[in-house]
Amino acid sequence: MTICEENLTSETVKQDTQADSLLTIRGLKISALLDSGWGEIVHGVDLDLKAGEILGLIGESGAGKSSIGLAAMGFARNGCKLTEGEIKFDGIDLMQASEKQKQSLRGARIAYVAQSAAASFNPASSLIKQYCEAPIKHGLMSSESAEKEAIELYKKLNLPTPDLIGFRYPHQISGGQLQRAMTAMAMSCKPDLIIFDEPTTALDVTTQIEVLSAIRDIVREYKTAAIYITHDLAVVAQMADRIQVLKDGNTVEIADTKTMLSAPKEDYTKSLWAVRNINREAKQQSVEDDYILQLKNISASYGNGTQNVLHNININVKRGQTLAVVGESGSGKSTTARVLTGLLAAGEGEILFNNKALPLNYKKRDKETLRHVQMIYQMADTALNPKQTIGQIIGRPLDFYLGLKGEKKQARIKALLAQVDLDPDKYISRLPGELSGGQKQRVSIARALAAEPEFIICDEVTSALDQVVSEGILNLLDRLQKSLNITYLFITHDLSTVKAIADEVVVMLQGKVVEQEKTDVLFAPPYHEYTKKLLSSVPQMDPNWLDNLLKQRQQERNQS
Amino acid sequence: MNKTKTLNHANTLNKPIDRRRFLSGSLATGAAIGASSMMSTNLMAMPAKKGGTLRVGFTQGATSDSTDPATFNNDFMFTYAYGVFNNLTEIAPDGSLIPELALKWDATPDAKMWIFELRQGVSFHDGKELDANDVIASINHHRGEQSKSSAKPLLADITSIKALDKYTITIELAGGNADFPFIFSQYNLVIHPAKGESIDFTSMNGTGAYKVKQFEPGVRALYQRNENYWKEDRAHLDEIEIILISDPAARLNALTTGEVDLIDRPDLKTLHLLKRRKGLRVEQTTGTKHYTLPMLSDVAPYKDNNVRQALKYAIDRQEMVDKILKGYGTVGNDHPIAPSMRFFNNELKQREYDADKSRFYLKKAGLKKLDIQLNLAESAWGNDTVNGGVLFSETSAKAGINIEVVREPNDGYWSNVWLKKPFCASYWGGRPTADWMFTTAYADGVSWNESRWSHEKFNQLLVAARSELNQERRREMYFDMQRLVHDEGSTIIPMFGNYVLAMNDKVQHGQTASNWNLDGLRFMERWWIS
Amino acid sequence: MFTFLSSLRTAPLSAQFGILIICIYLIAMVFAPWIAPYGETEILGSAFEPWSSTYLLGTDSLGRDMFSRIIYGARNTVGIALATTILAFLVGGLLGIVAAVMGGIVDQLLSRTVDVLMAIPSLIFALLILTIVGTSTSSLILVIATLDSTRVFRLARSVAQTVVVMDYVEAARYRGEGLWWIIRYEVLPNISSPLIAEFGLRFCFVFLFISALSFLGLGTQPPLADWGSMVRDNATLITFGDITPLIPASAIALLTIAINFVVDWKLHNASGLKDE
Amino acid sequence: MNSILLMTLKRLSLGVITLFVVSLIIFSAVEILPGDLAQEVLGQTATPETIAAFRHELGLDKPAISRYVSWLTNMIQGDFGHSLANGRAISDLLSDRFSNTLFVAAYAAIIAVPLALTLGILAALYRNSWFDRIANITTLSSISFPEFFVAYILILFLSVNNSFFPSLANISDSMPLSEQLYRTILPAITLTLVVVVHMMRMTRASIINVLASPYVEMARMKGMSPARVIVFHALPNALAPIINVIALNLAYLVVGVVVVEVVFVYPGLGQLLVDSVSKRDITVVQAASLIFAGTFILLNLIADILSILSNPRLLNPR
Repeated sequence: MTICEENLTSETVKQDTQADSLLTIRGLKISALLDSGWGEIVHGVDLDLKAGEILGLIGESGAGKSSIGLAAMGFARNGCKLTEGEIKFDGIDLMQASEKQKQSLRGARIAYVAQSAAASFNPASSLIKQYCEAPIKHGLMSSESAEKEAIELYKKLNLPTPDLIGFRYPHQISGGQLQRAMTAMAMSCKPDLIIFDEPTTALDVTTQIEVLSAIRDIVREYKTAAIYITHDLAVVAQMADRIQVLKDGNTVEIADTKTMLSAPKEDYTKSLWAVRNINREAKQQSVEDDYILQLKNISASYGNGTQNVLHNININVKRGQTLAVVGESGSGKSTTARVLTGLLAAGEGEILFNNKALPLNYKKRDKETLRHVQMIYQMADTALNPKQTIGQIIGRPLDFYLGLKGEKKQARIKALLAQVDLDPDKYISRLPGELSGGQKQRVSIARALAAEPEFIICDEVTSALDQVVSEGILNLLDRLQKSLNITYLFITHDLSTVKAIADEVVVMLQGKVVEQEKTDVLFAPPYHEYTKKLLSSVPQMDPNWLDNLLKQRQQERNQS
Repeated sequence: MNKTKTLNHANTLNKPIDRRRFLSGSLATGAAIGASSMMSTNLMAMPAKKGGTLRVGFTQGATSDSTDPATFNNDFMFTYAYGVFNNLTEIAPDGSLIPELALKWDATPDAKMWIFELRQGVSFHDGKELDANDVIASINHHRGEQSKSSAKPLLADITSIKALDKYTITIELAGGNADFPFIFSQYNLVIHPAKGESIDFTSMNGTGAYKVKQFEPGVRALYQRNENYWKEDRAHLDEIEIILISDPAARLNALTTGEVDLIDRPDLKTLHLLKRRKGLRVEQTTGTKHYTLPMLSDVAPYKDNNVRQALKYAIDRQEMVDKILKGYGTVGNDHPIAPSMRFFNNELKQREYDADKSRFYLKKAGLKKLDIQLNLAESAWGNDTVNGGVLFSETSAKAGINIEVVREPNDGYWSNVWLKKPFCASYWGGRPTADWMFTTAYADGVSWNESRWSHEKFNQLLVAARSELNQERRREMYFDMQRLVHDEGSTIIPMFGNYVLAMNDKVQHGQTASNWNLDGLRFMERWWIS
Repeated sequence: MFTFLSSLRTAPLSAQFGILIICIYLIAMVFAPWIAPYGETEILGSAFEPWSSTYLLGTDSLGRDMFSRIIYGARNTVGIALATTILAFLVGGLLGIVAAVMGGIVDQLLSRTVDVLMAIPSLIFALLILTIVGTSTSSLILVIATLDSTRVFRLARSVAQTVVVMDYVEAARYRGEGLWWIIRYEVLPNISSPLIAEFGLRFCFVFLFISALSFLGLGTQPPLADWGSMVRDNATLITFGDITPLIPASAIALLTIAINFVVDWKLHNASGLKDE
Repeated sequence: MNSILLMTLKRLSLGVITLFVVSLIIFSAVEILPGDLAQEVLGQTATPETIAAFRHELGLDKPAISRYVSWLTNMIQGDFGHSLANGRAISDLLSDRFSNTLFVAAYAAIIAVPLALTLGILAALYRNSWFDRIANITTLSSISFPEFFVAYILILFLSVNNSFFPSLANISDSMPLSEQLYRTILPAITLTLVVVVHMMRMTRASIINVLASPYVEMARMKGMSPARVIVFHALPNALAPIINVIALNLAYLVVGVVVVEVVFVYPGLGQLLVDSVSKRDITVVQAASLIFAGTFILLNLIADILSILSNPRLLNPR
């Protein structure tokens, strides 16, 4: 119903804006090669974009937003094909256009910024060479003038040492800088349209801000139209003029940003909005110094002591509680988890578990200790053996630690699956590859639970998941903690997750603990300086948040 | 000296040697091996032409080849020996023994004491003149404790060698040997210049028809005519290039593409196709080369002559000749004397394949069936050795003898299998005389007695015949020996192989010798191109 | 098996063709005595009879039926090559994974040993060993398998190294699992596809190696019909344009191509590229 | 750059150890071989006395260990020694043969490597097209035929039926280079056919392997032509495995060509080695094996260095 209405409205919009309409998509259908053969993943989507306009495409994974974004270039990934519909870019029908024609458009008039700049830059050539490739090959510029412009753009995008940075290789510069360099590359031919495909998803919150502002400024300056694809509402709120919400290959709702944020019409859109606010019942405070785990003066290093990554860490975890460790990438939070498990033997210090010192190397720990400290990994994809069925994966700890066999084991596996809200009969004989990301993470949790541990380390368990899904996981973990009295060490970079689940928080920076505090204390002023920066960098739904924040930071800088 | 009686003298003393004389030369008491049978076409006594280069593709030769005459063991070195050097005696194409560096020789009646008179005025390539010292040094190189020469056993009977003067030497033997001068035609016994007590073999300096221009063992050799060669009507070619081509197909290709003029051991399988090519021809010489299957006579079940007889009847000789030699050979009769040789026993009935007889002998040995192993390698019979074994096993199976054919590595065959495994394959190039052949491989206790066969009567006859000067009695003795080997010997000799050569029509020659391949290995000085 | 068959239905034509050829070979291998008109070593008539209804492909130099020998040749040739390749993969693959999983001194020791073995020219090494131990079928298989296992070791080690760093392997280690479990259940199933691909090529190289050995007189034992030696035996005929040796050679070639078609398909599936 | 130097040094010293072990293995293997030089040279004509005399002359009657040690001490001093069989200096003997081997290996490599790369790139570019398939089938067929057979077929067509090229690769130092190249063209083509497929398939496979990576997609998004995408974006990142396979095949060209040498009667090191093994000429076997092993080690080292050079990640650390 609604979709039809939307179609009607966009139809009228199209007529109104025939003159400055840059891109129109009508009834686009995309099919993909799935395990069972070709299947439709986008079911007739319309899209309109005026010159200079920024459209936000938002949806969870599987919504088809990336495929639609690419279709705007007349491009379909390997194993995908554009089956039906009309894609008109500046009057050119991209569905009918020849490969040659499309080639001449891509890069020159329509450019693309990929999610992971680190993966999307050719590792074998320097940034500026890759920048110049499109303008030269499209015959727009000589190599000298292209290089000159590149440096100019690097300057505008606030890249450090703009004269030199282009001559470096992709692996030599940081993720945030790379993402800006990629934006520069997309701008190299002054295109009419840029497609941003989740450009900041892989970045830390603090770097995300720099990139967001850089992108926004440059797009505005050159009046380039853009399609901004993301799953993060707060981010899109800062960038887009208009937002189009997608779900399972269909358009749910289209509206301008302000309307969409303040008055979403559809239930689905509302549910997306709602996810942002998790509230959790406060836990009973446990006995003040009943510590299940203590890290004392831990220092650790990689590579035979050459790279010191942890410096004199002290962390105490209370029984039955959740301790979150937060920090940017490189802060040493994951290393802390590895030291705790003994997978990386600490160079110095002491680990007390139930007030007993643990051997620093896991190989020296007994089976019982290993059983009691379990770990859940960030990437369920790599943490589950793709060649073992779910039943085998969960069954192994049962067999290995508890000696369960046969019927008893099967029954326990099913019980565990039920405990993590997966239908036992449906999933027990499946392979991980047949499961979604959230389901895989549930299997990981079930595997950890199977050992009947006292303590579980959760290493960024939700950071690879969509918001709705990760909310489910967090709720599950919370429920399990209450019923089984398990202690969690929760490693994350996402402050909203921390807020949602943690009783206490440890903030880490460059291998040191900045502060350890109760959650409510941490999230209330007065803040530690670094904590404050972290907190303020979390995007807010307010479309003006980014402007305000930047203004505020500018002022602070001026003051100091 | 006056006691010596002329046993053996050539009729060409002091006269220039010409080729025609060899062809028609009267044989005083000369021991003829027998005329070779040439089966090629255009063999007319055309006058030899001088000049040109002959390129030859050879099978045998190795990088490890040494110019030390003690270790000559393949065609590459044999032809080097006969091409660059001379011997005391030479076997003529008709099989008779003729003088080479020795002008004439005499012996005492018991054939124990021999005197050789050397040719005068012969010089080495470096100009030095040949004398008795060189000859004695060259012979002594193969004698004595320190010698590693393969000719050592041949000279074992010599008790002393002395120079009477610059051109005469005397040799004393432990026992009489009427065929003694034949030995000096052997390729090892080529005459090198003396160097102190020993000889200088590294400078490749001989008295022969060709000088070495380039010599790379295992690869090639290039020879240039010795313009001062002492023989007349020999050494027709300006240059001879010998290239080692061990792969049969490559050899064939080289000949068909004209990169060589002559190849040895052509692949028999394809000879019928080769003959059809224009400008190419195949020549074969029936010689003394024979294939053997020795059974160790002191190992069960071969201790029992009945078993040996059973096996001798279980082999289909004609099929063997047809399929393994592709017809380029004749059937053997379980003794090593070739039909072309003096004293060949032509009264002995040819043994045929007879499964019933074989079974009869098997029964006589108290056996119903027999399971044995036959170990072979291509070193023994050439490319088709293994097929020969397979063929044997197929025919013997019908007589209740189960032969398991075991293919051994070529490499190490002679040290690892031959003389060690109870039943294996071997071959003999043949020896110019019956005595030489029997002494080498059938006499009791000699190291090459490949079947370890020991027969009292045979051994007595062998010694007696050696110094027997009455030709009739001698003939009878050799006939008896052949019969003994045929009936009681421990070696199956299924066939005699022809020497086969393939060449283009430019290659010309006179009558060819049959004692070795390649015109008695002397093609270098005898052949020419048109 | 069922999933294999169903995936076969969607396989490209070339892979289907490959499977068909492999099946034909397997049938020839298993049912040789029933398919072949004559015995493997039976001498029937004179040598080199032409092609006729009695002797489909004529006879060989001993008068044995060529067609029957080709059929039986499948057994010996493919059988030996298969046994050799499987053995090489068992030994090399296992040790390669062990080296990758255990790392450290074990890895160093195994890798250096393999370096040494690989540095010795394989043909010479085979020549030496086979001369020492003799060329029975079993020693032929053992020697070539040993030489080939060094190559398999390298591959298995390098692909296993990419798997060993995966979280699920770490999880298994951390659980306290033993070496065998990690090898058998965590690593092996995940490196099977590059190993299978290598299996295809290795299998062919074994053919070639055996025929090179038979060129040097060290091939299979007579009177076994084996394609490599059949090519070798009749090779001189090619000089005269006689195609006899082409038949066993093509038999090898066809199988090589068929196997690699299947391997290519498997590889393509594994590469994640979904081209039409 | 320093890390490369360090690695090179480390690998070279490892290589020396490897060579030492190889020499030990080869020595013991030849020792275990039935028969020795005396027996093999005298062959069927040997008698116990002549063999004993020959052994004594060559010093083969000394214990194996002392022979090995004296060989090793000479070797360390750079003295390869002399051939036991005919006393020729091994350094002379080998330098000729080895330069021949290198000559034809280089010849084949100059044809094969660019050909394999080109075919591989084209096959990746037009993957699953008729071109890909035909290239695939023909190259696969060419390795499914035994080397000697490929050689015979080439000889049949190019030498016997049409006399384009000589069937014997009979060269000498005195020939001009063009003549040498002409005479060795058939072995070079044969070797090319033997090695090209492996390299081509690896080129194709590793290019296709990176085609799914985001930077290749990015290049296409920039509107680059398929050819440019493959040559400038995919290939440079797929080089490491290709280089490794090329190194392996070059090693094969040097080390594994005995059969081709035999068929074309080309006096290379391989044939010398086989000859010497069969004659148990242990000093020659040792020296030739070491040269082969050294070649293999060096080529692998070079491949690894090139792989590093081709990877800016390793070449330009952060």
